[in-house]
Amino acid sequence: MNTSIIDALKKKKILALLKNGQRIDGRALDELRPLTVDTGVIPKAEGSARVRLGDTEVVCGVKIQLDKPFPDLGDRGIFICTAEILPLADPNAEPGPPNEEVIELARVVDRGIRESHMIDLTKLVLIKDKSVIGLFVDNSVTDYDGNLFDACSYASVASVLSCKVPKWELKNDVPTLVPGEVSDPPTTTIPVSVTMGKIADTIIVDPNADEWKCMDSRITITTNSDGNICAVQKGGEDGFTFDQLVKCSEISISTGAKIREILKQVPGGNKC
Amino acid sequence: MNTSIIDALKKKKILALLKNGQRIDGRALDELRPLTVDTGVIPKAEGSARVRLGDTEVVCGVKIQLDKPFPDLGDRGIFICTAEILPLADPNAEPGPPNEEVIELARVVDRGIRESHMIDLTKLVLIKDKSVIGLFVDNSVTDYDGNLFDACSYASVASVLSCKVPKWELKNDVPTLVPGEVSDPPTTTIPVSVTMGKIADTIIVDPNADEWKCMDSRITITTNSDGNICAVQKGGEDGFTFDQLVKCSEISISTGAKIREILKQVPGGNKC
Amino acid sequence: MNTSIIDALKKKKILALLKNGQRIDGRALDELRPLTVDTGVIPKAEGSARVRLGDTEVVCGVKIQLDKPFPDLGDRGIFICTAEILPLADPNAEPGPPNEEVIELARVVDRGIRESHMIDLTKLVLIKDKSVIGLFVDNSVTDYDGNLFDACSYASVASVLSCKVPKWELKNDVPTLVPGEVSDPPTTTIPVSVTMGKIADTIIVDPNADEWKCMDSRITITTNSDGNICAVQKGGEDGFTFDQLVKCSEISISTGAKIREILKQVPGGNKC
Amino acid sequence: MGVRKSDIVLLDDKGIRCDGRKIDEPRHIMIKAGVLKNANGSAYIEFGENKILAGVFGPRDVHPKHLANTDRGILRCRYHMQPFSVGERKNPAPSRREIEISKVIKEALESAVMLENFPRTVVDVYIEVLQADGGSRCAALDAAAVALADAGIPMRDMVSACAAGKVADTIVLDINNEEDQEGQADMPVAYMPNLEKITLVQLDGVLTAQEYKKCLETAINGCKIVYEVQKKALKDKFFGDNPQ
Amino acid sequence: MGVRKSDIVLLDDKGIRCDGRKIDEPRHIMIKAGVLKNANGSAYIEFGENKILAGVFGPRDVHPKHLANTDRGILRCRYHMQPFSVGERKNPAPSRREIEISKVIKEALESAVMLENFPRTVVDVYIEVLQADGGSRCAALDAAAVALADAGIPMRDMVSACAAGKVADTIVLDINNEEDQEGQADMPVAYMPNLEKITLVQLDGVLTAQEYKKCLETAINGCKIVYEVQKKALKDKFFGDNPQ
Amino acid sequence: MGVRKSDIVLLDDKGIRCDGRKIDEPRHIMIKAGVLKNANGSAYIEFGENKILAGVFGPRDVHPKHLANTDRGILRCRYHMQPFSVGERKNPAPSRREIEISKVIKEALESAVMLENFPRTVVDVYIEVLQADGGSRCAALDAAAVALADAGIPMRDMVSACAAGKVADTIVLDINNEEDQEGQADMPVAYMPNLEKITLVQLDGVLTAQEYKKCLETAINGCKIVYEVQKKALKDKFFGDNPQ
Repeated sequence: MNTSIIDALKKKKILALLKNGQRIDGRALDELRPLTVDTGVIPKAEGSARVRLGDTEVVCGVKIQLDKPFPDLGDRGIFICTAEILPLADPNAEPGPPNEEVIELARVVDRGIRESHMIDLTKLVLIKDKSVIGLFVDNSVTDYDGNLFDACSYASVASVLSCKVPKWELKNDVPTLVPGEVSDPPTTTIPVSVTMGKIADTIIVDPNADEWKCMDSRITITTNSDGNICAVQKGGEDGFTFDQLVKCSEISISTGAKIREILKQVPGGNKC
Repeated sequence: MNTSIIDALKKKKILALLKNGQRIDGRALDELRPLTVDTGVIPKAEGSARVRLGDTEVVCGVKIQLDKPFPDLGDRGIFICTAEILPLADPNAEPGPPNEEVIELARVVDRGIRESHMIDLTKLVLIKDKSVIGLFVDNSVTDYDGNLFDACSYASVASVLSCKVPKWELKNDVPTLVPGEVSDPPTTTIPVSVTMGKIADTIIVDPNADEWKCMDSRITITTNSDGNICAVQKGGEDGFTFDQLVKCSEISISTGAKIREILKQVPGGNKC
Repeated sequence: MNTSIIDALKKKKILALLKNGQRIDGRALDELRPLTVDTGVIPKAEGSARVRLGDTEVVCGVKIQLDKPFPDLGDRGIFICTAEILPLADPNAEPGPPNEEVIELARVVDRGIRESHMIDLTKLVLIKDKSVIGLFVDNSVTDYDGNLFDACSYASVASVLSCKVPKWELKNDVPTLVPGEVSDPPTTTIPVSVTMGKIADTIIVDPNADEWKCMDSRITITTNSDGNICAVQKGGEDGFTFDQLVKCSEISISTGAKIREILKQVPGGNKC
Repeated sequence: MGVRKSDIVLLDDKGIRCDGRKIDEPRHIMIKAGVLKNANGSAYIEFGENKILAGVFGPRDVHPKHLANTDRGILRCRYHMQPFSVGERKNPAPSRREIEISKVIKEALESAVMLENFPRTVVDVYIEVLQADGGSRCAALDAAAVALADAGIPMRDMVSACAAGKVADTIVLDINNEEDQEGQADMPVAYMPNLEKITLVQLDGVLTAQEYKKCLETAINGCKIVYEVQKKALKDKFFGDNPQ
Repeated sequence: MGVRKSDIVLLDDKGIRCDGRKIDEPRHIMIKAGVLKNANGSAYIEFGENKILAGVFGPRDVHPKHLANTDRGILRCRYHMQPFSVGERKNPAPSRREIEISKVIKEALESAVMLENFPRTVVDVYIEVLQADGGSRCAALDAAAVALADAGIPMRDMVSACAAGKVADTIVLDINNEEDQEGQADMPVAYMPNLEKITLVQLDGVLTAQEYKKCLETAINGCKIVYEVQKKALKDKFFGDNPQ
Repeated sequence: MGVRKSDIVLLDDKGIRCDGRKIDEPRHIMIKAGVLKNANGSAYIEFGENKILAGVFGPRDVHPKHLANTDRGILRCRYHMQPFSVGERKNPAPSRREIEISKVIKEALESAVMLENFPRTVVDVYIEVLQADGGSRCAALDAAAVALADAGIPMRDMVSACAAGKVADTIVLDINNEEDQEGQADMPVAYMPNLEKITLVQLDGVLTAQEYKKCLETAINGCKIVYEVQKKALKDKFFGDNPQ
C-alpha cells in the first residue's frame, strides 16, 4: 500500500517537473546518466565487462567454445546473448525462469548486436556445416535502476570488443585447442542502443527506475558506427506519432555517437 | 454458479429426452453429426485436413522429415500423432502443457491408427537402424463441441491419406532430398474410430459437448477397412455390462463403415 | 493442529527420556535399529536390494548400461546414484520433482560411495573417451521412519556388491553385448555411513522419524573398510562443538564396523 | 501389437503356450495386503514377473483446496514405474504412458469406491511398479483395489483386472511379455465381479467381432480368478495369522 | 536480415519484385470475422501465405485472481505457431520468439482497447498461426484486432499492421519470406489509423536515417490498406449476407 | 577427490604449495560490505580466484504465505553460479549441486541469525558466483554472513568459513582448484568464532581418524583468519572513509 502511495506521489512530481522540461534527478531530457565501463573483470571468461549506468549495474561474461553450427547456417559461427536479472538486483525480482520482460530484454540486446553485423560470424568457421566457434554472451544484472536495455547492450558490446578468441587447429580433421594462442574477435562496427521513454508526450533518454514506472511507452533504437539505424524495438502500452519516432531516431544517432566514444576506449574498441 | 445451474437444467432435459429415445439436438441415438473433411488446407505441410464434426473443428497437419529410428525398431519408420486443444477452442481450455485428458486424447488417436497398421512403416526405411522417414501428425482443435476423439482421428486419417512423401536418395550413403519428387504414403487400410457415450444406460453415438458433460462413461472403438476391431478405449467413471460392450462393437462396425465412405473421398482414400 | 500438539508432547517426552540417557523406543544412544538386507529382489535389474532399518524401507535397483563418459573423464566408467521418496512411503511426501531434502539425500548417498572409491571405475572402460559402462543406482523409499541417509546407503552398497556386470566385446570397434556372460563388479571397499542426530547436546545413532523431527542438527559420517573416514555431511540448524564432531567420528568408526559385517554377508560382500 | 517377430513358438500343437501355460491359465498371482506402515492401506502383488506396490492415503483434506468437491470425495491415482523396473533404465519423471494408465486405472476404480460418503476429501492411490512385465496395468489395478479395501474405504464391489489377447490366432488369457511383443492383440479388462460391470477395457491389435466377444469373456473369467486371490489376501490380513 | 544469399532477383529493372508485386503493393489479404463458435470474437486472416486464426474471450474473471487490476481490465495475448505451420516441424511449446511476439502484440493492442471500462477483468487474445510466411506478426495483429471488434470489446480505434523493408537498396511494402531471408531490412509496424499513432515498430537490418523515415511512411501506407480490409470483414460479418 | 593426476608438485620439500603458499596459509581474501544499492545488505568477496556477490533482503513478508512461520522468521538461501563463472559455460538453471550448497549454507547461517525476533517474515540471502575457484561455498558463506550483518539483521555471532584438506599426505589450509582436482581430501567448515560452534562441515576424500581431527582444527584456524577480514569489512563500511 505504502509503496503505491509513494509511487503515486513520485509520479505526480515527475510529471510536474517534465512540464518544465526538468527531470527528477536533474538531468537534461536527452542526458545519459554517468556511464562507467570496466573490462576484464572476470579473468576466467574469454571476455567480460562491468557496466554502471547510474545505479544500474550489469556484469557480462563471454564464453567462447567449439560448437555445431545451426542447420542451414553452416557457414557462420554462433552468437548468443542472454540476460538475467539476479534476485539481489531488485527486491521484486524472483529467482526462476525468465518472464516475458526478461525474454524481451535478452532478445532486444541480442538483436541489436546481431543486426549490426558487429561480429563477422563467417570468420568463426572451422569446418563448414560441422564445427564452428560460438560466442555466448551472458548478462547478469546485479543492481536495478531502470534501462536495462542499454546497460546490458553496452556490457555485451564491451565484453565482445575486449574478448580474446582461443585458437583451434585442425589435427586429422579434429578441431584441437592450441593452448596459449588467442586472437582478437572479428568485429566490424560498434552498435549502440539508446532507449527513450515517453511520459506525457515528452521524450526522455535513459529513464531511471522511477521514470521507467511512469512511462507511457518506450523505444530502443540501435545505431552502428556509420550512424545508421540497425535495430528498433518499441514497447509499452501507448503509441508514438510519426514525428516522435523521427525525433527519437535523431536522438539515438546523436546520443549514440557520444556513447560510442566511451566504448571505443575499451580494449579492442579502437578497431571499429 | 449460473453455469452450473444451466448445466443441471440441461442435464435434466437430456435425460428426459433420452428416456424417449430422443437427443437434445434431434439426432437418432446412433447418428453422427454432419461431417465435412477438407484436405490440403495447409499447403506448406506435406499433408493436412480440416475436419468439422458438428461444431467441433480440428486442423491437422502432417510434417514428413528424416529421423533416426527408435532403438530396437530400426526396420521401420516413425509415426507420431499428437493433439492439442487450442485455447481459442474453448473458454475453459488453458494454454500450457497438456493435462491428462489431452494426453489420453492424443494417445488414443495415435493408437487407433498405429494398431490398424494403416501405414506400412517398413516402407519408410532409408538405412536400417540409422535413417528412416518420420510422419509427425499434429492435431489442433480450433472449436470445441465434444467428441474430440473422432474429430481428431478423422483429421489425422484424412491428412495421412492425402499427404505426399518427399523422396530421399542415398548419395555416398547420405540420405539426400530429391527436390520436387514425391510419392503416395504406404497406406493399407482406413481406420475409423466411433466414440459412444453411455447416459443412464442409453448408448449414443458422437456425443456433443452438452452430452459429453452428462455421460456416465464412454467408449471409443476403432475398426479397419475389413470391419475388424483394432483399438478400444473405455473412459469415464461408470462401467459397462458385457452386453453393452458387444452392442457398442456392433455400432462401431456399422457406423464406421459409413464414415469410411466419406474418408474414401479424400485424395488417396480410394487406395485403401 | 492435532498433529502439532501430539508432536509437541512427543518431543517433550523424547527430551525427558534423553536426559536419563534413554530413547523413546528403548534403544541405547549408539544402537542401530534392526537392519535386514535382502538382495536380488528385482531379478530384472542387474543388482538390487531391499533394506529395512526399523520401519524405514528402501528398494534399490542397479541398471548397468553402455554410455559415453563424462568429458575430461574419458578413462573411467560412470556411477550415478539417485534417491526418491515414493508418495506411498509417507503421508507428507508429494509426487513430483525432488525437493532440496531429497536432492541432498541422493547426493550424500552418492558421495559416500564415490569418495570411498568403492567401485574402481577405471575397470569400466570399453573405449577410452568414447564408450564406458555406467552403473545407475536408484533408491526408492517405500516406507518412512527417519534416517533415509543410512537406509539408502546400505541399500545402494548391497545392490552394488551383489550386482552382475554384463559383458561387452568390441566387434569392429563397436561394443557388443555378449549374452549370458557376466562378471562381478570391480569393488574395492565397503563404505558404511552412520548418521547421528544431536538433541539437546546428546548424540544418538540412527534417529527414527520421531527423533528426526526433534533434532537440532545431524551428521552423517561414512567410513571405508580400513576404518578411515571418507565422507561427512552436517545438516540441520544448530552447530556442533569440535569435541562433539570428534566423538561422532569415533561412533561412526565403531558402529560402521558392525554394520560392515552385516553388509559382508551379501553376495559379493566377502570380497571387500 | 506384433511389431517384432522371432522364432518363439507362441502356442504348440498341444495348446501349450511359450511359458508352459494352457490357453485359459493365468500366470502365478500372489497378493499380500497391509505391507506398509505409513500408508492407510497397502498391498503388494506379484503377477507373473510383475512386482507392484500400492499404497492408499485418505479420505483426507484436499490440497490444493480448489480441487475439492463439495458433493463427494475425489479419487486420485498415480501409476509410476521405478527406474530399475524395466530393461533399459527408465527416466523417473512420469511418461505420457504412465499418465494415461493412471487415468484409466482411476476411472476403473472410481465407481467401486463410495465417494459420495466423504465429500470434500480425497483418496490418493499410489502405485509403484518395482518390476514390470506384460499386463502391469491389470496387476497394478488388482493391488490398488486391495489397498483401498485394506484402508477401510467403503466400496460397492471389488475391482479385479486381467487381460486376454490373441496369440497364434487363438484367444488366450493373461498374455505375458513375449506374447505381448509378438502376439496379435492385447485386451486389458477390469471387472466388478458382483455388479458384473466392466470398468476398464482397452485393446491394441486386430480382432474380428467374434474374437472381440470371446476375448472379453476370457478376460472376465480371468478377473474372477483374480478376485479369489484378492479376497484371500484380505482374509489373510484381517483374520489369518500372517507373520510378515 | 540478409544472412542467406542466392540468385533470386529481388527487384528487376522495371521495379517488379520476385513475386510479381510492385514496390508499394501488399500481398493478397483476406480477413473473415466471426469464424469460431466458442470464442466471444474471432477472425481468420490469409495474408500472403500466412494463415492465422485469432480468438478472443472476455471481459471475464481473472485467474489467478492476484493478476487482476482494480482500476482497469487487463489484456493478455498469446501468439502461438502450430507444429505444422513452418518448414521444419516446430516444437509446440512456446519459444522465446513466440513469447516476445506475444508481448509486442499485446502492447500494440492495449491502447486501442478501452480497458478502463471493465476493471478487475481480463480480455484474452489467442492467436494461432496455422501456416507462417514473412510478416506473420503483422498478420496476427490484424486478425487479433478484428477478433476484438467482433467480440464487441469497446475500442478507441482499429489497429492495422503491415511491414515495410529494404530490398535491393529500395524501400518496399510488405516484404515476403524470400525478401525477409535475403533482404536488407524488415520493419513491422502497427498503426491506429484514426488516432494516427504507431503502437508497434521493430526493425531488423540496417537503414540510413532517411530510409528509416521512408520505411515508416511506407509501412503506415500499408496499414491504411489493411484497415480497409479489416473494415470490410466486420461489415460482412455484421451487415452482409455472409454464407460460411 | 583425486580423480585427475598430473605432474604438478602439490607440495615441495620446503613445505611450499603449488601456488607458493605455506601449509597453514589461506589465499588472498578481500571483502567489501555494502556494495549494492537495492539490497538491504550486501557484500563482495574475492577469495583466491573466487569473485562472489551476496545480497540480503528482509525481514520481509513471505510469498507464498503458507511458507510463513508464526513462531519465528525463516531464512532462505540461493547459491547460484553465473554462466561465465566456470571454464565451460554453465547452464543458468540451478543444478542439483547448487541446490545442495544452498541448503548447507542456509543451515550454516540459521543458528547465527536471531530468527525468533521477527516471526512471520523471511530473510532472503542471494549469492551470485561471478567467478568460481576451489572453496567457493566457503567464500560464498563468508560474503553472505557479512551481507546479513550489513543488512542490520540481529545475529548471535558471525559465521566464518574456510576449508582444509589433504594434499601430498599433508593437512593444509584452504585448498585451491588444483589441489581440489588432484588432492586427497577437501573439508569445508563454517564456524561461529565466539560461540565456538561448527555450523557446516562436509568431507570428500579419505582421512584417518587423526587426520580428520587435524583437518578440523586447521579449518577452524582458517575460519578465525577469515573472521578478522569480515570484521574489517564491516568496520570499513560503517566507520571507515570508504570511497567506492
